[in-house]
Amino acid sequence: MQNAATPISAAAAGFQIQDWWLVLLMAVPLAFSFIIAFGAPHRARATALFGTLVAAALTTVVLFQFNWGNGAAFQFQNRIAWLPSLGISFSMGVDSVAMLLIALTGLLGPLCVLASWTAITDRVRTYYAWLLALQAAMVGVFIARDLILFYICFEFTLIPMYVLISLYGSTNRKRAATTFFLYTFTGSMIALAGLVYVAWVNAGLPKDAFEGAGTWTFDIAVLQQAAQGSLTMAQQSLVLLALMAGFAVKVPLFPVHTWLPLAHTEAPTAGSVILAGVLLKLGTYGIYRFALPFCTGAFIQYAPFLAVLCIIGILYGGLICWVQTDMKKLVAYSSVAHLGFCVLGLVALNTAGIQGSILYMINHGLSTGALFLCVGFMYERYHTRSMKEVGGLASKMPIWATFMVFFVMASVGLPGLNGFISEFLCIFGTFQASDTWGKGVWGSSGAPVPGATPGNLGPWYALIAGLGVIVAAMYLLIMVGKVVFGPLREPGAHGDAHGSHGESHDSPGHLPADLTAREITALMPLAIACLVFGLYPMPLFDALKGPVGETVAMVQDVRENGLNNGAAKTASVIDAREGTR
Amino acid sequence: MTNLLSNFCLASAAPGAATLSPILLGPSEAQLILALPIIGLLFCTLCAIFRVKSKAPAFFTVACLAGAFALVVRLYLNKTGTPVITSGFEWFFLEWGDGKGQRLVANFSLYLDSLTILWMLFVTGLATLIALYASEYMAGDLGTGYCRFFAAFNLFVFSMSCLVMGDNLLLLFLGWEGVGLCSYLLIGYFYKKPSAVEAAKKAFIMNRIGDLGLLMGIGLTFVHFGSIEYRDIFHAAQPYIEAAKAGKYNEIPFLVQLIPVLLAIGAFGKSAQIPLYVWLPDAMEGPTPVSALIHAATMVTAGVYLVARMYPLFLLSEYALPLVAWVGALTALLAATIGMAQFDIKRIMAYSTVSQLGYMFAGLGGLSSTGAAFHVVTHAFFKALLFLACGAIMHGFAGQLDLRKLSGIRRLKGWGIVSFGMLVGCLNLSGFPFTSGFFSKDMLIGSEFLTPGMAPIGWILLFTAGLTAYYTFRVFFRVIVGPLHYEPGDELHSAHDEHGHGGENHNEHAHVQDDHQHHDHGHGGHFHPHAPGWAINTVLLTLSVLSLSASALNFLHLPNQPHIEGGIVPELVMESSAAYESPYARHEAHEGTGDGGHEGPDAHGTPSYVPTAIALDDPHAHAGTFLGWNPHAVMFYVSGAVGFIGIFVAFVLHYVGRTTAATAKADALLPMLGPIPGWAQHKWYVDEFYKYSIYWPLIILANLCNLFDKLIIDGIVRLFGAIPRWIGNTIRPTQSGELHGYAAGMAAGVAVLLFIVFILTLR
Amino acid sequence: MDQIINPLALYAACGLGAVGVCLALPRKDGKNPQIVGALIASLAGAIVLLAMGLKAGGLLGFGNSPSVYFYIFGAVALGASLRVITHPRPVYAALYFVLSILATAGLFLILSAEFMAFALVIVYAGAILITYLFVIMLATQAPTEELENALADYDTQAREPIVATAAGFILLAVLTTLLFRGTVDLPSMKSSGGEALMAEMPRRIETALSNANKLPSGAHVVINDRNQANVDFAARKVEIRTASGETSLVDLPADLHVTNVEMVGFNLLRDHPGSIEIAGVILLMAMLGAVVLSRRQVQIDEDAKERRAQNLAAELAQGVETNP
Amino acid sequence: MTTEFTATLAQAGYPAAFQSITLAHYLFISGAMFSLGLIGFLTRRNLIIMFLCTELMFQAAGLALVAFSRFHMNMTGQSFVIFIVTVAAAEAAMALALVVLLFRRRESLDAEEWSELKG
Repeated sequence: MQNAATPISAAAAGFQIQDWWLVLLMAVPLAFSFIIAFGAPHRARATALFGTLVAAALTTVVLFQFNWGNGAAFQFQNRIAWLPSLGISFSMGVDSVAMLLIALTGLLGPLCVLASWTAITDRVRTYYAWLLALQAAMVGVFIARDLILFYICFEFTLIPMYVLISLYGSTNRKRAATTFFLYTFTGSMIALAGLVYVAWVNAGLPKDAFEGAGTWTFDIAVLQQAAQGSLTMAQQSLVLLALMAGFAVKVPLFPVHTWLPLAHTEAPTAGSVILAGVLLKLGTYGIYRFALPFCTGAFIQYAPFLAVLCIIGILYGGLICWVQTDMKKLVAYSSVAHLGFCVLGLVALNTAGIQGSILYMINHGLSTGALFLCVGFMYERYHTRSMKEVGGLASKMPIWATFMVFFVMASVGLPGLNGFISEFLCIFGTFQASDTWGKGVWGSSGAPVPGATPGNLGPWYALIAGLGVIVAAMYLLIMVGKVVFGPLREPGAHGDAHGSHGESHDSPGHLPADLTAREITALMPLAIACLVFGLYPMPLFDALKGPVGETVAMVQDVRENGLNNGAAKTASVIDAREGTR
Repeated sequence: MTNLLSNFCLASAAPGAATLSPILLGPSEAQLILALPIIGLLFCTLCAIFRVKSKAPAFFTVACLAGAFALVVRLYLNKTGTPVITSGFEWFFLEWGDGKGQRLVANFSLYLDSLTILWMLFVTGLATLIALYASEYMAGDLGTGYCRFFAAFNLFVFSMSCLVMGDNLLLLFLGWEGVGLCSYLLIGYFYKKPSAVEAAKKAFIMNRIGDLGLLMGIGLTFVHFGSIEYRDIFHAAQPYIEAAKAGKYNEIPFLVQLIPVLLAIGAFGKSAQIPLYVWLPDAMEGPTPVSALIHAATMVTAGVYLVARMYPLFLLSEYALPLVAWVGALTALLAATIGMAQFDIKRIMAYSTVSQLGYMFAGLGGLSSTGAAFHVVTHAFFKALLFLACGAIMHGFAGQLDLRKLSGIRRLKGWGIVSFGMLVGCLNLSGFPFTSGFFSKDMLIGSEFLTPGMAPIGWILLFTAGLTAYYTFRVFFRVIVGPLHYEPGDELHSAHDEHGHGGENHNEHAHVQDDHQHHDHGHGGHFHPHAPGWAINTVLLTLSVLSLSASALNFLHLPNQPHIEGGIVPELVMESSAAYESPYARHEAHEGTGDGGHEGPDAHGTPSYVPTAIALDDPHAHAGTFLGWNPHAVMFYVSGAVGFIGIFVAFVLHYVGRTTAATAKADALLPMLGPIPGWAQHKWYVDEFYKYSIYWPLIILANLCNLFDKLIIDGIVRLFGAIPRWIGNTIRPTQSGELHGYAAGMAAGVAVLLFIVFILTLR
Repeated sequence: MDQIINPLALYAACGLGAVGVCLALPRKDGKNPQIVGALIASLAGAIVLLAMGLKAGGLLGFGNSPSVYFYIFGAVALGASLRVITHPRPVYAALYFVLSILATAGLFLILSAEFMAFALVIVYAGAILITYLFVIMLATQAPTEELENALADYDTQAREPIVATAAGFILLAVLTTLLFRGTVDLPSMKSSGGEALMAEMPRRIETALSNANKLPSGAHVVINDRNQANVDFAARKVEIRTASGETSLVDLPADLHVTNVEMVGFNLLRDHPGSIEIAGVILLMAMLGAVVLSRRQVQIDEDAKERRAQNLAAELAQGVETNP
Repeated sequence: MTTEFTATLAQAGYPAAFQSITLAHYLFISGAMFSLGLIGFLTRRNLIIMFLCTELMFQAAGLALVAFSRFHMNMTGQSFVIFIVTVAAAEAAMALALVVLLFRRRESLDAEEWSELKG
């Protein structure tokens, strides 16, 4: 960690466990994936649980090893040469943003296994092996400091997800899996073009521009400097377009979201949880990590456009949720709306907004992941997700109902639960981010307005996005009102033709009416996290202070000094950071 | 990680606030007021987990809330007259610079001034009493929803405490939404009843609409004042207040003037004012203690609290207070007219609550925050009393609330206290002379006439007072007195509001449609109303006494303070940030009765800004009069008379000569009014209007969006998928499947390639 | 540009060849003047060879044996190839293919690729073609008595001969246009650098030295640490160590050369050992595949069954007609 | 380039006789053989003869390789022919097994009988 400035020396300086934490984080799930794939089928799920628990424990250890006081610095850096001729290396390092997302991934791992415990009965080895491989890939995305490593992990997540959906999904799974794969893959191919273009530009720079210029390298820090420093506005716009093509699909933003409801609806429970919990965050993380720092100038210029897309997504997704009858589809469309808030906060480009956005990534993973778990547990009992067929389950499944209401409230953004923190900050950041505050518009006296930050958004954006909060309450409470409350309705009670599941309606299969201890165990950590982060988010604020502050400073710099003057500054910032370490 | 956790420190004193007066740290035990309901909540949760079937949660809750009340009393006794702040832990602390307004701070800190203490006194006090009441009232749900009820009850008290005591707008917002959640959970307590679920949803969503306004107001507050902590806001608003005092509203930015309007929208949502009032009558689907505590006494006054708390900001706008006043007055009138035509006594009480809240808002808007607060307090007592009495009736008559099916229940044995409580409540509500309601209402209406430009509102309120007296005593005369008659309600058929003596063989899993459980109740003559037990009677008696004695508040005064008309409650308000009373009212208080009010307030050197557009053209406008008399002096007689008229009309129409429960003289008069009573009974079709003007368009829009998503957006995606498919289909015939074709193609390809090479190498 | 043959002449020859080959291809009705076609095609080939020979100036120099043999082998190879593709009977085609291989092997010999020549004959002509013949015999319908010489439709009827021939000769024309940009003589074998391999073979040097009696008894060729002999190629000397331990340089025998087989062997085994392994694996897999495939039981198609039944019926009818 | 190369060879004392047969000669033979193989492949319908024609094309390619090997004095060309022969042998084994299989199924060697890959 101390040697981060000269990364290759890690191996030379002898074995230091700090250098290998991240490799371990990725390798452990992968190793367990292989163990499961080649092990005995009847031990697969136990092995998977063990593996994810080991990974979670390891994540916890790394969380404690991480120096949160210096969250902006990339820690545990390590670089293993891979294809030196092309400048590709296994280069890794995490800042606090990545660390928190890794923590989320580590937390969701065992919960997913617990959620699949009885739901997956055939081809268990394939299932759990891919599940763990998926976890490894997701960790890989967050630890990567090399574009190619990032991209490979980013793309590799598609394969396990494809398998999980297409083999273990519900009726329409093949189409969902194919759509999911092709859609996101197409987007990320375009993103790859943008990323490689930046690398190509960097390779053409004079060697003395800064360290790493003029060579073929995919080091993210170097490319960031190159992109910021030497791309013209037109180039940045194109690169931004390419990157957004990949990341916006993954998020997903408004016009490119149609794969998500399909994939969510058809995926098995654990797949939905991971999809909502982490995979969607790859998109926002990509925007935060690449689109924003690479094309800061263009990002600032097109922020209102992106914000409009987000707002359309918020309202449009919310309205569509309203008329859904499939619970999973509803939660999926709610993800479109929620992620709209997340990106909206990001494009606000101020501290509150970006903090809120990053927190949103985590909080949405917790609450929506938990909602999917809840829906999945219900689905396992009734084999339907239709709100027309089930209802009033509170009287039959009080514990489930409690959790459901709890997580719905977290998702609605009730203050005191985690959703509020991020949602409020996103809206608030948008609200603040306007250059016109205090400039004499709206009858303003022209007196300085202390609480505003520069930006292209403003109160109208916040107000219209805020309508999404009302809509969110509407559709989620309608779902709760139909499914949790009201008179008890169970499928098959009126002679529904569910032949094979006929007997499972009165005493649903082998599962008891209400949640089992295993299922409660799966939900409890999420509930606790929701509550703790809702009431005491200060640790998260502090952890994110560094990276967010740096991002905001970078944006500010570009705003004040024009497009390409930032390079020198960035270099000095990076130098300063290296120096302080 | 260690530093991650080490943030558990107390809130830091803001360094940028050097110019502010130093923070006076309040007593740290004030935090216990928040903690006690949480402890109760945890206890109830544990009880729910271990399926406790005793009344332990109730009594534990009562103990916790009583402890909280005791602490509040202690705060009251120790208060110094200046606001103090008690620091909890950091909740929000976000910093992006060193300057002013570059720090978003919202901690779990308590802002304790007399306004807070006033509110907390009746919140915790009433909560304790109502919890005691509910311990008996909810006994039928022992083992099913009992713990849930008290858990939500505790959570409500906690949220309400956050709302009232928080030292910043965000903590207020936490409490704001928290009480909304509890309201949602408790309205939907009988979750098997679709109407209850619907009502709960409606309440939450209606509140959310207001909340958006509040949220925007918070944002605007921060942007303009650089903080959301009351202390800083009031400090930062000082220059504007100076400008407002000088009448120079054009120096106050429009956006600053917008803040109170946005906050008012939030207040309208929570306090059920036009246009967001429709949820409150429906909220009566909840158990009666909930209606009494949340939807009558405490939560719905949160809006009043918000306006009172942010009163300095409301004074900055020319439009905010008139808006509040008009909305309040119109709500009062509208709800009263609806209330007159209802038959469900709980609903009548609900509309009366909406109406009385309208009074409070009108009072706030009419520059009488003191009067509004006074009315909040008195109303809390008598309305809680009325609801609890209604609840006792509902409890005893198996959910019967229709005043056409109940009559003369005072004649029944064991219903004396209920009848007495009902009488006390009705007297208070109708403003019978020398009841507490009489004093507070007079103060409000008097202020309206005093404040220039507000006289129309005063007339509306006065008229509404008559209506109030009428519909209040309509209930009393029909239900409590008159010939004895009763029919049991439909809850005989349902298990959710179980009675003590009928529920021994009560099945936990009984469903709504299960109607074979309770043969012993029978119908008609076989039904025996079940008189309230000791807990309900105790609470009713206590509240009756309190309501009656609340009029004493008018004559009590704080020591070491100039006496203000209205007694101790206005004096408490005057100590707080809401300290504002119409200069004319103050003037009157000092002048006593007489023909004053014609002199300008400047003559007395009191702050004399009139933040209403009406008064703008003449900032030193003279105080208004009531037909030439001093409003406050005259109002005693006028409103007393109006009340008597209302009661008399009710007496004539609903008591005199009534021999059955179902009909009264009033029914004969109805046809004279044409369709109007029917419209009023249908709540002026406001619900329907909302349904067709907002709900259905939105649903249609949502369906259109859904179709658009399915057809257009997904269609475009499918089109992209279809293009390669089309190309493939087009060139598909080239794949003949015959070996020769492929070979020929290969050969031709090689030839073409070679030819290209040939062309390229031809120099 | 220094063209070995006038392009126009080349294209004319190609056209001529195309016509010839087209005519030579089998036609069902038997009206095709196959002989004429073959002659025309041969004429075209002869024209090109002649033109090339004239240009190179070697055709007339009959004393120069390689060129003579080149023309003979080339002509045979092309003629045989022509027959391979025109002969309607598969067995004959296969035999002509053997002839073509033999001619090609002859060409290889002229190119000093002895090893390849023999390998070609052994592997191709000896092994692969025998397999072909077996398969041809296996996969031919048993001829009936009357139709002893009958040929299957697909043997007698060429498929789109004109287009195919045109395509083939256009390809040839383009190809040759490119190839004939200039005359390039082949270098001597001596310049092959193959002599350098001599150092790799100290034992062979030793044997050759002792055969030539140039090696004192008890003396050995010095083997350095790279396991090579110390050979001075320019002076054709090699370092030896006598029994007494002294080292000295002796002349290499004049007839000591690195043969083609050795060169190929070194190239294969020293430079491409992995490829050899892979080739072995491929062969093994092919063998396994062939075994697996041939063991498989297949059901005859419905179509084929029907066709067979029709044939039988036709035969029977014929039989009834002929044998009343 | 060619002339320079010839001059170099002449300087090195190689007899002019070698000039009579050039690389182009072999390449012509090779090309003609290849074309004939191709024409055969395209026109003949008997699967076995079609395979023979592919072998013919292999021959042609091998001839060209050996000629180039000779021309460049690089033995790798000849080694490559060995691999060609190997592949040809493997292919012959597999293909003929397939042909037998196909014949058993349809009792016909007509390539046009088989068009299952039709798009």
